Amino acid sequence: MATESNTEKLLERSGLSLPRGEVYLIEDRCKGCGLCIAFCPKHVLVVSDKFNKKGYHPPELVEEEPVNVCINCGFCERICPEFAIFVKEKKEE
Amino acid sequence: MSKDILVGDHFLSGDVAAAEGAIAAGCRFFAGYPITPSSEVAERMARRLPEVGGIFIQMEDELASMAAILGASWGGRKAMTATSGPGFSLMMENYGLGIMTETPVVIVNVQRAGPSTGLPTLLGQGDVMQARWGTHGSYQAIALSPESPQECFDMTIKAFNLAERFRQPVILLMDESVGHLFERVTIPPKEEIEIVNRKILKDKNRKIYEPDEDLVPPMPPIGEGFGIHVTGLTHDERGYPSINAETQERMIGRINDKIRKYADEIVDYEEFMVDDAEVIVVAYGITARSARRAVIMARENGIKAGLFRLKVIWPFPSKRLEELSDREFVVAEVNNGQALVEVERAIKKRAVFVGKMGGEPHKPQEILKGIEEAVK
Amino acid sequence: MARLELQIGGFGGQGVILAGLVIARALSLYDKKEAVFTQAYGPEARGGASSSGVVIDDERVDYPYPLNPDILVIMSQEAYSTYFPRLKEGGTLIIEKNLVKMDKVPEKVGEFHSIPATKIAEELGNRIVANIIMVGFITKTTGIVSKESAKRAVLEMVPAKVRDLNEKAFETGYSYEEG
Amino acid sequence: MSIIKADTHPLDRYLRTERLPHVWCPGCGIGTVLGAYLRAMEKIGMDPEKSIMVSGIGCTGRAAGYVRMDSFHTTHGRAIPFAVGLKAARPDLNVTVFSGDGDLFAIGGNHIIHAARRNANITVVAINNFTYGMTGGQLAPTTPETGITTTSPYGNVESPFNLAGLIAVAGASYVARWTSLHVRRLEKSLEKALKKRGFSFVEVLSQCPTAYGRRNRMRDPVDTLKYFQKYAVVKNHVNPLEGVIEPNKPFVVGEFLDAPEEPTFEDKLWELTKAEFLHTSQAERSEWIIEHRRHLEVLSRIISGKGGEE
Repeated sequence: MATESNTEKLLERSGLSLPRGEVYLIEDRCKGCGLCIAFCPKHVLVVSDKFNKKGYHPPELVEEEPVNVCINCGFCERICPEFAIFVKEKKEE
Repeated sequence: MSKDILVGDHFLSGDVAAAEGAIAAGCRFFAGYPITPSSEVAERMARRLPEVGGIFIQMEDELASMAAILGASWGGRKAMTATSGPGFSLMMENYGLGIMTETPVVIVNVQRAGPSTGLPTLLGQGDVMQARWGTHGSYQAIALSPESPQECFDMTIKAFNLAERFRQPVILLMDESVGHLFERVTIPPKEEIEIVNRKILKDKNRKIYEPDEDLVPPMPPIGEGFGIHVTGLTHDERGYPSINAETQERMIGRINDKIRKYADEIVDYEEFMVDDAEVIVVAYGITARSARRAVIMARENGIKAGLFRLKVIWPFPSKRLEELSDREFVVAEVNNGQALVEVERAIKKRAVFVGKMGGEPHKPQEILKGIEEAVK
Repeated sequence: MARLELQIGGFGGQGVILAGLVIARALSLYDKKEAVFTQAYGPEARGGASSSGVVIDDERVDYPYPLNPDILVIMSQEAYSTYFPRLKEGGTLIIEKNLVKMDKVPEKVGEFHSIPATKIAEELGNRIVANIIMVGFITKTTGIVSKESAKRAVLEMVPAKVRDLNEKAFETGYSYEEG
Repeated sequence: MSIIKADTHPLDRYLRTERLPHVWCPGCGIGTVLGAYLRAMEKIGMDPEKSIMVSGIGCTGRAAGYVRMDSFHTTHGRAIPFAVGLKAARPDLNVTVFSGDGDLFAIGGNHIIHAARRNANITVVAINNFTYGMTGGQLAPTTPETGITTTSPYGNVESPFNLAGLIAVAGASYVARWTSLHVRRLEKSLEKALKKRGFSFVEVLSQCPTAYGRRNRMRDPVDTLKYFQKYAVVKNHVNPLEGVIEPNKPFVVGEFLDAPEEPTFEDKLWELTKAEFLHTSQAERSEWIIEHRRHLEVLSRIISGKGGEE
């Protein structure tokens, strides 16, 4: 969504680092609708090849630095109708 | 003096007496839609409920009225609505929800003549079968039929007690004549009025539709962390939808059985000069008063007649009628033969039927003619 | 006293409903009789006709409507045509003198009374109390209800601000001398 | 890095997890909106033990069955009057009606306008997916003109309701419209709606890929959301009557109405039961009613888009 990318640009310009997130999935709740994949502003999710218990393809992560990284925006968590996917802020090691 | 029970003698119409009975029973919520000839119930409740800490709402229609009293009942209040035929038809939808979700409420139906708008201001008794079978599906109805303002008062209390005991909507099946006639009503002191309150579920770990031995589950309170789910769908003991034949058999079976098991206790009738009667008139509501006069007139003419008055119409007193089935029977009602069907089923033979299409009660002579025909 | 039926007929606005209700209430609550009040309906309910019935008994009243009134109070010509045939043989007929015209008192009437209630009411200042004048007159002439009870019921059932007027109306009707 | 397997979700404490997955089709927006509702609840610290959800019939009507709070799944169209009765009886509880467009505006249309008129203190979340999903995709009072449904196979010749506009003029205190794509704004709006004393209404346009999208060139749930992305124009406090939705044209989302708080229906009902109210004269009672009436001229200014300030 527009809001997220603006924030990102602003942060980049101001020299601040973006937060990083970790993506969690309750695999068997997923119905493979693809909304999280389609609307992730950083495109970190793709359809996986595997099937879950119900025969759906859950999403999987393709983190490719520096562009396709989870920024913990939480949009996938919010758009998911299944209460299946969520993110947590990644603590710096 | 406490305002909730107006102890003493009053000269009231049946409609107003029913409203006072409700308040005496502890009713503190009324939602309704004006309709002749029941509007006086709503008007009395509108005036009286605020005085006793109760809420009155005039809803946008009868569908809403019925839904609102179910909501209020789950909110912990004893709740009632009042209507007449056209409104009763609209209420059937959520009457069914009340049966399915086991929600105690009272519906007063002051019958007028139908079908449809019919005779808005005039008598009918044509809702007897609708009171039994009005909503879809299989269930057991409870319907009471008063013949006087005193009984309107007493039976409204009884209707609430039955509703609370069995957790189901109970119908007070009045009629225009009884609703509009005025008579003395004696309101006893509070301590002389028997009040039954619903069993309240206390154990949060217990499933909300798990019945006690009497087949009635205690009602869970809301707003106290029970996290209940209540649905009109067929549901399991947790209250969750369970759309299959097995659950339907078990849950709807119990909803029927909880009434069937105690039907003998619920059944109520009056026998007037029945002991030695050769012919028995079955009647209820205003018709019973015409029939009582007819019975007296018949006795004066040398016919041993008696009156069997239905005080509770549903469940029907089939057992007792069967015991009396060696007598001749007359059924009088202001419809085309509704209680008649049940009477004939119980006595296993034909009865003389004295029906009227509505508009006015039977003249005693009309029923007397039926009595004479029966003993011929 | 066995079953006794009183019917009051007139047209809308004359207060025949209140008149019947007052008498029934007085009988039921203060004279401790069994009394039922009904508003009669049927074809005569159309065209503005209005009627109330009071049935009195020692025991509980069964059929609550007047069948053949023992006492018939008539306040309009139309009500006379409708109800007079129902008057019991030998029964009492009471009429509003100026509003009901008859050549002679019919034979089946056992007792006859008349009062110009509306005119008296106008003289008292408001024709609306004609019905209460009639209640006072019924109380006096029939004796079916005690004066104290009837008066008490009147005072209870009328609005406070017209209580005095109604009391006067009742007393005037009660002491009216036919002549 | 790969996705981390989890067994529980942050919203699970608000959900009857034993009943998940829910009945809604893959990609259906109802779950998304329900999530937004629960997050809003969490954000404002609304106690689920003191909160009631009432639903009617239909796909959205199933929502009440998934929330871990006292919940009622009532009859078709009657969620609102059930909730009005319950709230009047128990003003101490938070009452939300969560239901669909057909349930609330076709069969239940009369009830919702009256609840708004009364300013009943309930929150109504109306999911508008333009169709009857549960019965297989029939014409709804919200189906866009030309929309193909199983009962408008040649295209819808009726005009749909403008839900937000209708409820604003009926007398609600808070009215907003969002889509299932505008999840963050929806969440914020729901927070306001839940906190608002008085009738609050949030319409959420949502996708029904199975029953509506499939017949209207939006087979994939993503298609409908892309449509929302393309045509939704965020605007606050516009005249609600400008909220008409036409196919393939921009439509307004945002907060339509946020009226000043006034005594609610329940406040007034309960005032009637107080001895001090009953024992005053009729003139004094009338005065109280006038004093506490709804400021209709203010409401009318807000509704006309001219703002509510004096």
